[in-house]
Amino acid sequence: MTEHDITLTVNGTDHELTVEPRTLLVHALRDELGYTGTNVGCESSLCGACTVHLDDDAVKSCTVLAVQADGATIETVEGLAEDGEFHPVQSGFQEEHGLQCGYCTPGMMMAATDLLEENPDPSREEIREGLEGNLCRCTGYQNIVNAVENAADEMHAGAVADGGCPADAADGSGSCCGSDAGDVRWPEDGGESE
Amino acid sequence: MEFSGTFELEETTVDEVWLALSDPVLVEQSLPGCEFLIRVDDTDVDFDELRDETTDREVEPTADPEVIAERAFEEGGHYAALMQISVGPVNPTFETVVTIDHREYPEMSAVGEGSSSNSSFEMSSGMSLSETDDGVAVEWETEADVFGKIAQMGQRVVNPVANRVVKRFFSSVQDQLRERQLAAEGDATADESDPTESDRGLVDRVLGRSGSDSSDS
Amino acid sequence: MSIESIDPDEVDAADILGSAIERREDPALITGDAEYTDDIQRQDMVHMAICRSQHGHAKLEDVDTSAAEAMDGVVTVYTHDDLHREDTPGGGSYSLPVGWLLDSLREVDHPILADDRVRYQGDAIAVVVAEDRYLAHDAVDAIDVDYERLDAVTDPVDALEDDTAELHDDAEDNVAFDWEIGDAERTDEAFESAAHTASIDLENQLLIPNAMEPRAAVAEYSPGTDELDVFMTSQNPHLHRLLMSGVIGHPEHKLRIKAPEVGGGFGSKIHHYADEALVAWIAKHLERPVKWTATRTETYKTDAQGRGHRTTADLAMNEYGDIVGLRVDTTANLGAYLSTFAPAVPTYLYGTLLSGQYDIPAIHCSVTGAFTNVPPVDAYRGAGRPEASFVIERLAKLGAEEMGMDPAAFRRRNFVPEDAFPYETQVAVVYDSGDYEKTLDKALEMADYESFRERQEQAREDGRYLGVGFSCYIEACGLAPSELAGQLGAQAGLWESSLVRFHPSGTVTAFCGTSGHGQGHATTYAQIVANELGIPYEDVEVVEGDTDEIPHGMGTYGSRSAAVGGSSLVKSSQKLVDKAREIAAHQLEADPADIEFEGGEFRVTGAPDRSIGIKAVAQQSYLAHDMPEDMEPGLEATSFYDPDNFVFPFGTHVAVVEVDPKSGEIEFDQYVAVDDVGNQINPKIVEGQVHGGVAQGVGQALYEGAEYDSNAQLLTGSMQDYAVPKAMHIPEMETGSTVTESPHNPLGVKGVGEAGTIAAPQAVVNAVVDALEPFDVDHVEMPMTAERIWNAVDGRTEPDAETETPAAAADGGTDDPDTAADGTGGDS
Amino acid sequence: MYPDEFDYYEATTIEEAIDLLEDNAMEETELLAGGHSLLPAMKTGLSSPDVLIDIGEVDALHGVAVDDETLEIGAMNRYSDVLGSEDAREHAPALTAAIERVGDRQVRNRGTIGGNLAHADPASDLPGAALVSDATLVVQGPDGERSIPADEFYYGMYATDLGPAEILTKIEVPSAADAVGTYAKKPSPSSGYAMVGVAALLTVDDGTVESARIGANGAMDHGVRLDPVEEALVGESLDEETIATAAGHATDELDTALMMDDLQASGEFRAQLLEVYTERALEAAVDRAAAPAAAD
Repeated sequence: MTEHDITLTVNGTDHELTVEPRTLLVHALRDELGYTGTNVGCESSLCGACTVHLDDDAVKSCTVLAVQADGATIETVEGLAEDGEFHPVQSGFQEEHGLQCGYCTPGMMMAATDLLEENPDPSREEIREGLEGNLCRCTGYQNIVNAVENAADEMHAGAVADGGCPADAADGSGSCCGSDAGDVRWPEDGGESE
Repeated sequence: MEFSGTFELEETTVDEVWLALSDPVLVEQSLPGCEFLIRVDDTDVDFDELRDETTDREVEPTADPEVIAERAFEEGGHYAALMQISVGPVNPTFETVVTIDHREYPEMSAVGEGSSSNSSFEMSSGMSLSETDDGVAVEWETEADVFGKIAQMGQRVVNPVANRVVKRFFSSVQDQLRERQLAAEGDATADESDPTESDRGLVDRVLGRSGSDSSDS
Repeated sequence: MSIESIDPDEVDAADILGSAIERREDPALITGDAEYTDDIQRQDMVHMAICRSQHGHAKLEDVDTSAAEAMDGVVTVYTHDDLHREDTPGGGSYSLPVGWLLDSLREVDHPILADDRVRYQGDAIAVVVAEDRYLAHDAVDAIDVDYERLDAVTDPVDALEDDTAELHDDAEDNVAFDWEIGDAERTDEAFESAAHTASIDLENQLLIPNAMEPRAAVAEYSPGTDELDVFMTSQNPHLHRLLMSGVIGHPEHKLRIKAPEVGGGFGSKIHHYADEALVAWIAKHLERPVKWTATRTETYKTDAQGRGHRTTADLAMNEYGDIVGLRVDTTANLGAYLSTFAPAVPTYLYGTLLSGQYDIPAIHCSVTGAFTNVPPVDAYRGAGRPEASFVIERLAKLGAEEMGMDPAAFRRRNFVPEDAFPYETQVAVVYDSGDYEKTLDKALEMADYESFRERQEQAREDGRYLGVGFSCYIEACGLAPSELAGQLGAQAGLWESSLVRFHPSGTVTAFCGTSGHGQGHATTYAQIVANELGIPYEDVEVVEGDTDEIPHGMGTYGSRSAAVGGSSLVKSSQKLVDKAREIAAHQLEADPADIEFEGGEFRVTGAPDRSIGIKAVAQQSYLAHDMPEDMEPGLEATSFYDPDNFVFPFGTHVAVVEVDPKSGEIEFDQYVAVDDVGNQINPKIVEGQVHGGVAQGVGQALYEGAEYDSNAQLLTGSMQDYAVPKAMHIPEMETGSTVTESPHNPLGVKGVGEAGTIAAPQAVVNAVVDALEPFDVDHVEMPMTAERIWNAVDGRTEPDAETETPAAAADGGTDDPDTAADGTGGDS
Repeated sequence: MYPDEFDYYEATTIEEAIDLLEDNAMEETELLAGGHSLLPAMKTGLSSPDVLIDIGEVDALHGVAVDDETLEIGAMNRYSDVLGSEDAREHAPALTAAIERVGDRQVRNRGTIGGNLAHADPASDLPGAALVSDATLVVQGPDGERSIPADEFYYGMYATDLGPAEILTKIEVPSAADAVGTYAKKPSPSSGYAMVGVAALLTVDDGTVESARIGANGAMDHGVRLDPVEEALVGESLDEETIATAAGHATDELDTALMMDDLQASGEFRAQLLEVYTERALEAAVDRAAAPAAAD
């Protein structure tokens, strides 16, 4: 078994490290690089506590090998706030009491930011579906949904105030503020009550 | 878990199937993922040793009843098998020991247990042969218990995989029977004798058509 | 609808108590700064992993650790015998104690590493220490264990059968205890004279707690001082310190237990497990820091599970629909060993709550505890009270049906009346205060019950099946007083301790022996203390969860923190104020009796301009230049608060569901929760607790359940197979509250941590059964999966078809082959 | 949580990957695509390969293109890549409808369509849709390239026609731009995998069904077409009655004794769900047919 030298850019900082092939990205982040904000909650890739952004997409870092992420840009919860200002999703979680024990929260917020980039103005139902990859055992989710709604409003207001559109900045798709959500949200299949 | 089913083998006879299923070599070659199946003295088996022993061994598939008689399953006999069960990327290798606890034409049953690094199983199975319009029906049933990782994590796949192993086993038996028949037909042309006729007596004699014969061997 | 949270800066000091301020815990948690146990790194730290049984029940023939020991990076491997070696320091018991005794209890040995027998899959056989966590787990796989498998049992009723294999030599027929409460004779009489009865057979399934953070521990030892520090996922560090000191033989005063940030507990982090003791013992033995973090599959096999009851219950009514008697017979699954508080859960936390909100003149309940080959069963959110509430509220539904009465009216008729408090039940508790009609009325209004039956009728005409379910629950929390607990078998007091300390500059640190793990104590306790001392909220810091810092404590569980811990903080604050008053009086040259204290100011009665602020008093107390005679300097106070009684929160939850009989699927139309938890310190946090509790209750009703096969192999061994509810599984909840103060504590609070979990299951089950009334379905076992509901309906014809007699219907679902087959659980 | 040791190779071309497969033929070797089936199996100790060959970054396995009425999807496209492709959504409406329901957001950002199809999990969301889309799976091995129709690709649970040194390189789907495609799924509440999932691809003219392809996954040990449902639809008007009648035929040609039967659902219940979800997939098709623009 050969070890591999890899490079990870985490929250804007480049790191070089040597890992075994089997080292999971989440362990590289936590144990090797000290980004312990990202938590591990299960090993079946279901709970989403370990969610980070890998090259701008939310992924479960327990289901990515560190070697697979060689050369990638990673954003963790530690990188959400900018210049000491909370990201609107963070403020949303605090204002709406969207967390209790806080263990699922980093992953939940990383998934939520990814959701809001794709769909800046989700309905409550869409938020619930959009967070299906993240489990929370404390809150009953209602205040998490509130938190994401709150963040969406905040980001929308911020964008309007800036004269811009969060979606522009986020993915360059050009769709603005959910006005043609059809671009990013697929029509419902129907019948998939759950 | 209990599984059971009936497998229909076409264009064959109960005797032929009995002979085939009495042959550890045919069984070994028909069991998907079976590296070896060999007779052992008792149930306390050193598989590392067996692995070494079996690396260069040659096993001859044959339809020759005399040869099969030499190595046929015996009631009370113990057999060791190394079985790899593949389910997509999940490929545990089970060190398995089987004991034939009943063998009386046309019925056979066995108990066994196998273990891999983090899982194990126990099973008891039985089968009986009967004649049908165009061949033989093998009625089989297996009761299996699975333990460890596979029981905990692989619950969804155990049942269908077990079914698949059985299905592939019998379709492989069917293929081997067909090959034997073809070979036998070839022999028949050469010898101008009737192997089926002469075989039958031999089957009776060496494969324990009466239960009392097999128990003292 | 939702309560809006407030920035604490915008709240007047006088209004801080009761304000829905944002939590001060959150900034660390939402930035990743918070430190959970697994985040802790130490130089030279080694990792522990545990080899656990592959079988539910087996003899250990041989444990061969040689291959594991030979692996590169493996430091050492321990088995049972290593714990008892002569060179082992300390000499502990190496067995886990049980902290609650009953007269008939068979105490069984629970070694932290199995000796010659394993009794459930989580049983630890050997423990590996390696240089990193991957290696440690590799080495566990290399341990070769030779088992002789034994017959296993997982169902508590089966466990008691004569021909079932016994788990423990000293527990004949697998009976852990027999226990009863109430008056059997009177109850029999009530049934003899009853005009109507309703009955049910039910299973309250085993649940796996699933705190999002798996259990974990990091221990480090200083040989020079003999100090052993253990950082662990604990709900009650002091209790863990006491228990662990005995288990591993390390003196209590040299053992420090600190709970860093803890990612949820729900009961599962109360108990003392083998794993954390092993971490501590190894750290001491190796003199190196040791870390262990459970994998999720390990938590599924080892975290104490909850519930696990099989119950038969009957309700007797007179001709008018008054409940005259209740009879309950329960067999409780205790799992393979007695966990820390296991014996209390299906007895004193269950039988005593069976009267529910009702005035029932005769009750009798018998409980048999059974050992089975599942993990130890102990407190899980609600702990005994959800099981009790489920029984009585399912019977209330069936009783109303039997009487042909509206289920709300039937309940109202039988409520303990508002003027009857304090009310002594027939099952040995005295309800402190209550107004049950008020919560019911509010819930009915929020759910628009008046129009519901019409909607239901109309929907049925369209082939849609709506149902409403009520749960008028009662809860007991803040177990107390200690004297009573002792009489009942507790091996611990149930007081709470706190210390409130003024610093010379005027800020305050409040230490409390509870140990929050998501409940927001840092916020609510600061609200309490700031209010008591009349100082700004931001001047109060709260410290919890560290045996080195906090005088003593009993921990956080059973919804006790506000009622007992919060009250203790009030007591400490009051003591502190009393001392400050004397100093103030001295400074103001007045008699202490003439000093009023309000808003942080001491004033001389009748001379309001003669005043001194409490911060100034604090400063004076440390300067100590001018103190009353014989008074010690400094300003702090400690209290051990032992409440007079439990507190009894209550409420009404209403679920409205639509059931699709073709698919067995359920959709929530509405979920209304009206809770009375007494005074609310922080309504936003109260609301959050209700939400989370309801979600776990809905989880039990619809999704969750530990399933074992006949060999006690856990089949729901991961989140792939055990459904922890996701966001889209949980309904939008409408919450409301009433306030009936508890007279038993200075805050008038009652506790809210478990309310939702206790209330929700029967609200949902009652709603589903109500929806399926046209199909003559009386009961569906939990979790009510789509398949179970479909099975309950399948083959039954619709409304006009012949219906069973009400008496037969009241027998519960088990007469029906479909539901019976379904109800037995999943060893298919 | 901790996979066993293995050797890791990253292939940059298809040929290199095939060479690596051949070089490591004596070892237990797995191809690593998105890893969302393989890594969980490795983390829980169920799977323990000696060698992983990462093909996720092979350029030739990426990209979505339309050529002569055929949509080509590179095997290493992540689900989210496919969903982000207007071409895919236009020409393979049933497949994209199914992809929308795979796993969760994070899984769709990482898992690949080729990994899914090659893994052949019967409870995955794609087999039914691959069948109704008449997909062809293009594989490449030491002996060159071959094309396998979806209905010949699957043998059973996790079993496909892929040879030991072959790699699934792309999926070809004949354009169904004139059809409506839907997918209705009953997910396991725990794993999210399909207890049953039904994909439908219909062309409807003036309310009458011109062609119908209905496929299911989750119910049997591999994806199946529901021929009797299709027959009951073609030539009929797509109304409630037709749908109910057609859905009633969902299990007609399936051996219900061989239905998947596990902790999540019994075979009998799956049979029932298959009818219900066939109905829902068709009802969804009605909605889409009524508003075709919405499908874009």
